[in-house]
Amino acid sequence: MTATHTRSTAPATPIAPATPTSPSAPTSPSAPTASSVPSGCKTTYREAMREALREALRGDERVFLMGEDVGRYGGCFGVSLGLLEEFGPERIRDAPLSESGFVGAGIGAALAGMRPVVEIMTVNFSLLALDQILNNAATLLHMSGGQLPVPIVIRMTTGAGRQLAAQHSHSLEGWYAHIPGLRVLAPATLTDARYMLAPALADPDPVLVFEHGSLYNVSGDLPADAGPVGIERAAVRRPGTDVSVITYGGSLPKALAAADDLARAGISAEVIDLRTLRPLDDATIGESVARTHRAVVVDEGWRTGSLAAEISARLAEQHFYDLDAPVERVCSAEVPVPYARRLEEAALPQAATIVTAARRAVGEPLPATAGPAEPQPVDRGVGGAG
Amino acid sequence: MKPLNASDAVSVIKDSITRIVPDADFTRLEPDDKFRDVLELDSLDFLSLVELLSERTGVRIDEVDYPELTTLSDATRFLVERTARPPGPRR
Amino acid sequence: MSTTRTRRAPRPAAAPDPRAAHRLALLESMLRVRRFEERCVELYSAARIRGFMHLYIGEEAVAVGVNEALTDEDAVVSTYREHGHALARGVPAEAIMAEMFGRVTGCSRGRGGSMHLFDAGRRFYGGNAIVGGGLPLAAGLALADRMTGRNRVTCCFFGDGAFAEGEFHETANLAALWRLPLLLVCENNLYAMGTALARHQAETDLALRAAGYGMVSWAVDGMDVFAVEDAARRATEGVRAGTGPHFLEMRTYRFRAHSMYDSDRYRDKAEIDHWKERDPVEGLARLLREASELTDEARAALEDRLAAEIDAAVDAAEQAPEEPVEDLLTYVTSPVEVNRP
Amino acid sequence: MTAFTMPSLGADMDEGVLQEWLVKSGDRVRKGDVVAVVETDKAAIEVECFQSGTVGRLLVPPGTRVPVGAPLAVIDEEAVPGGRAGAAEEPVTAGAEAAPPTAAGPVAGTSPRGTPGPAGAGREASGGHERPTPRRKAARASGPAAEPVRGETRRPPEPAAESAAPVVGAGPLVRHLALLHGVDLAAVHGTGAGGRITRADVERAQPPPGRRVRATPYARRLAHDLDVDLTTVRGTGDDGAVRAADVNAAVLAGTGPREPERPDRRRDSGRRPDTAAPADSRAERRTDSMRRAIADLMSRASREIPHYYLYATIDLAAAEDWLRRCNRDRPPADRLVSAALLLKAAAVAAREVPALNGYWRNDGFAAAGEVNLGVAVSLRQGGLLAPVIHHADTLPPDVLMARLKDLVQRARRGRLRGSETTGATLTVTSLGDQGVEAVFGVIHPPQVALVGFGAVVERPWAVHGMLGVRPVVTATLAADHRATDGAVGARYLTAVDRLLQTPEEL
Repeated sequence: MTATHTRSTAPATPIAPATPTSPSAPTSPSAPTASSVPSGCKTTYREAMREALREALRGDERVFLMGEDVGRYGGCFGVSLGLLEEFGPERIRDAPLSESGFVGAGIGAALAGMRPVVEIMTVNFSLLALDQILNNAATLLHMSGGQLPVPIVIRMTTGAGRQLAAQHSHSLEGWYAHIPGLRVLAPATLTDARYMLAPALADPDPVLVFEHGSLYNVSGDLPADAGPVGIERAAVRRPGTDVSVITYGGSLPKALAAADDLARAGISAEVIDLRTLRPLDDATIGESVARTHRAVVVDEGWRTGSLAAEISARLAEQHFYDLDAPVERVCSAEVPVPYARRLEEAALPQAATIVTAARRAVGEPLPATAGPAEPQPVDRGVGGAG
Repeated sequence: MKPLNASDAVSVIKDSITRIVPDADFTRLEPDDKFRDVLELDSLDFLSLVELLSERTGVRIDEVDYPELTTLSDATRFLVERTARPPGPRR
Repeated sequence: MSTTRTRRAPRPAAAPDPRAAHRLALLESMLRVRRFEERCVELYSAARIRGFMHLYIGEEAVAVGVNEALTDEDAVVSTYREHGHALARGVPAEAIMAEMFGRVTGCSRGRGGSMHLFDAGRRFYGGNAIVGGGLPLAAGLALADRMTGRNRVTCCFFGDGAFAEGEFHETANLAALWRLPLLLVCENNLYAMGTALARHQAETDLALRAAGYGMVSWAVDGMDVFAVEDAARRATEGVRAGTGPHFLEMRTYRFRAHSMYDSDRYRDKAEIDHWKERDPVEGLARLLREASELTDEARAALEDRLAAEIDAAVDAAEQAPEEPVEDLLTYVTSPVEVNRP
Repeated sequence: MTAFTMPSLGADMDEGVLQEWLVKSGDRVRKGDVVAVVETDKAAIEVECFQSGTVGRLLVPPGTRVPVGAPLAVIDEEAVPGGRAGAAEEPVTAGAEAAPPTAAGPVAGTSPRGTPGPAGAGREASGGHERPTPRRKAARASGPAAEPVRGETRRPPEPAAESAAPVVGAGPLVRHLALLHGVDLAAVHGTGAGGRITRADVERAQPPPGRRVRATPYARRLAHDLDVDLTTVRGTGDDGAVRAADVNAAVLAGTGPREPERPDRRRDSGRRPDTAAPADSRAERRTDSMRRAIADLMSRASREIPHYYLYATIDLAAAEDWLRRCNRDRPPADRLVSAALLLKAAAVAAREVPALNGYWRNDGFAAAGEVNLGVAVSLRQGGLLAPVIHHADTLPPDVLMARLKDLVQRARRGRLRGSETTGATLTVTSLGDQGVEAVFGVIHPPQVALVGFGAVVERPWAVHGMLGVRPVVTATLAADHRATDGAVGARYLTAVDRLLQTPEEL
């Protein structure tokens, strides 16, 4: 993530207080807002996430963190480093390598009134818990006729880019976004990393949080005005007029970089960070595309049956008559993510491929070479007037 | 070329102008108004008008005659006079 | 919780012995399950109930006996063969019947059906149709109790088939590792759907294997309600004493098909007949009659009462409204204003 | 005489709806001809008859649901003696199947076109075998069809177009198709057996459907809203797809409106107020759209381009003299106006100062290889167009003048072609006719300069120390400071001035 990324972070409208304030929620005596990373300071995505956890753990005794190596090890990706010391082994609970077991246990604990945050090391491993997530977490409320909400938060790493090969690198959040009953979040900015957890915990229903592995080390200043965020709306991370680049998570920095490139070519790209992959914020997407008339959907998932496919379909359904170009998709190649760096890079969406797609969408497929052979049509937007 | 009376001339002029300015509103055009200004005829429009009038009446209209075609009444008089006289030498 | 909760009539005057009254109560509870299930067969055949339906006939002693050891505060997680567990737990027959009729008065508002009975108020957590899927959930319920210091037991029913699922082993390990207040009740009816235990497990002594996870476990005659009750009481005492999860292998048998109808090609008729000789309901009735604790008149009166109860449940279910289709999407997610526990 | 009955078109079909008759009474039909369309639960199916003969009464009106097997029409087999008056026969079949004399009368009324001949006759001969079979069925159907002649005469006469002369060698379905698609069967070459016209022949003969325009959905929407005929719009997208920008360009250029200036439009709309309203509102929308487009473009120009302005007053005495001399002997149609000279000078100067002729793109200037002059033309109803005179620097003044007149006229009539609206490398605007002396314009991105001319006015002018009255014009230059500096602009205006002093060389 670049400085641009964090600078452009627009806090979404808060829908819930950062700290659950239900009267029944036992509150720890320590000030819940105390934070070692105050706004406006240099931080990383990982630290922001940790701060969010710390805040939640301090503010609500029902909250506990459970997962593989979250305690002594400090988290497989270091997110929970130091929390064991502060909150003890009961609330920072190392779990055996039993994804289905501990995710299901989290669901049961949620049913019994707790507010578990369950960490799964990667989305690939979450498949071992898929039964619990789909057949229990997502369905219990409905299947019980509304009797059993499941207020669980399940965090997991997703995505490629770190040469972890085909069993640690996939982006399967689109699968989860398929499932009614779940809310699926993809914090892509420091602000969202810091502030999405609170509303996720306040949500009475299961929330899945996908943290792209390439983002943990991203550092920057948490904006001084950063504060509670909502988990309902997508965010326009960069306004533009010519093409809407719709993306989320680990692809957001790439999309922003692409937008910079495009701007140099005179193409104004609007970058939309979906933030919430389910339910999708059709309004924000639609409003943008109705203005730009062109859409590029960037999704690290495989193209076939992807979230990008869903968004493309919705655009076709809801905004067909706004489209001035076919919807472009930039997705991962249909291949298990390979190890070798060159291959891995080739398999993933990159800023350059986003630029190419955006140029196709706006009808300027090739970068201008030195001195046009013949005069181009005078203007992309409108032609003719002097 | 046949001689035109004033009323023929006026209608030829108005009709020619209408061809160039389809929605020309003659009700707000007084006989002594400068119709180029009122009806916003630019130099090309005016040239077209000259062309049309010349074609339809057979009158040769030189550039030096242009000042005669400033108001409706001038232009009418011009056409009536020129059609009454034999045409000037043609190329 | 005690069986008196589900009794609708005063105890027979001829039974002054409280233990005799208890025995009668057990009979009534089991008989309710039996008659309820029998009515379900009729209704299913008449296409009044649809979907998959798994009957508990033959296994009544397990649900009724275990329930004797549980209090209202305890939690129950069950399987898709759970009518008996729900009835024993006190979920009204009417609510269960209405659920299977798909009515709004059903215990899951018609959204669950036979396999997904829920009653949060009675801490009855379903109704899980994924074999083994309820086990981690139960561990979580127990974990919450442990973390909050509430002295409650979570009782999880599952079948011998669940022994082949990873979720059983993950949960057994987790529960023992974290010393969770969990009672694991394996209803070993010898068949995982249509596959005999010996054909799906290398080691068929399930209690032995559970013990390998470091928890107290033993096998129980699941056709004997007294044995079941006794074992459950001892196990829950252990759990409540903080000694971690306990495992009970209830050796039982289902008299009917896995689901509504099957060809029974996977087991002998003779085997079924053999087990029917050990019918837990009729066995107890015979015992009580021999002990002069149940007269023929009292039995008839009990049957009448249960029939009336089930008739009323069916009538009520039939007359109950269906959820309007406009409400199809409710309960997919919580309403914005949700009363969080 | 036999009955044509509702066929069973599938194992599960019990009844069907007679959707449409493709024949009328009096038509000749042959075994296998499609005579009606029946709608089943699954589809509309064209059904054939199994007899050759003449259609008698149609017993079932379209839209009727009837059970399978119910009679739908009576078919009188051919060659039945005492043929009905008006039952036309095709010469082909007449010659082949029936004894010629009996059909002699009707034949007179049939068209000899087509290719009757031995081949057709031979084919028809085989059709004759059918006769005995229908006869048997006829007995059953004799009841309802008892009075075919009267039934026929009671029916209102069919439109003459089709009934007058059944075309040689075309069955009812084909005739129906031809009518539907406006195909003149007489002009169709039949490729079927015996020169019979087949369905495919008719389909081939259809006037080609309107070219399917490749256009984006948004472009289509815009075109509809703005009443632009997409077939007239040049697409610049993928494979020539028309995009919104192309539609906007067409609107700005005035090409493509479906209702170009119709002289009698006002009267027309007066007579038909129902159509007038939408047309007017479309025109308004078009104007609005042009306004919006101009607004967008000019805002962008103003926002993005750091303009600098220069002006120079130029002595036009030489130019005006030259023009006068030129025009003196010319009929009005061939005369030049000063604008033509000014444009020429502007174009040649642009060639001399290429830094002002081209585009600012990708943070850099790219000079254009040619001088394509955009000429700002104001429209009477408001708005502005800038049709392009390509290679203006190379055109002799006469040609330039002709091009200018043509473009301006067509611009105002909404008749510009797409290529005439794009590709300008420098734009010239002249407001002299409106009486202003100087115009400081806004550059049309991505161009980097705009040249303006004011009115030609007479001013006191000092030349060689002498004061005189001269016609002068104020030439202005608005230029993009990103691309050039003032010195370049000054060089340009100086060049324009110099060029106008030797008009004969232009």
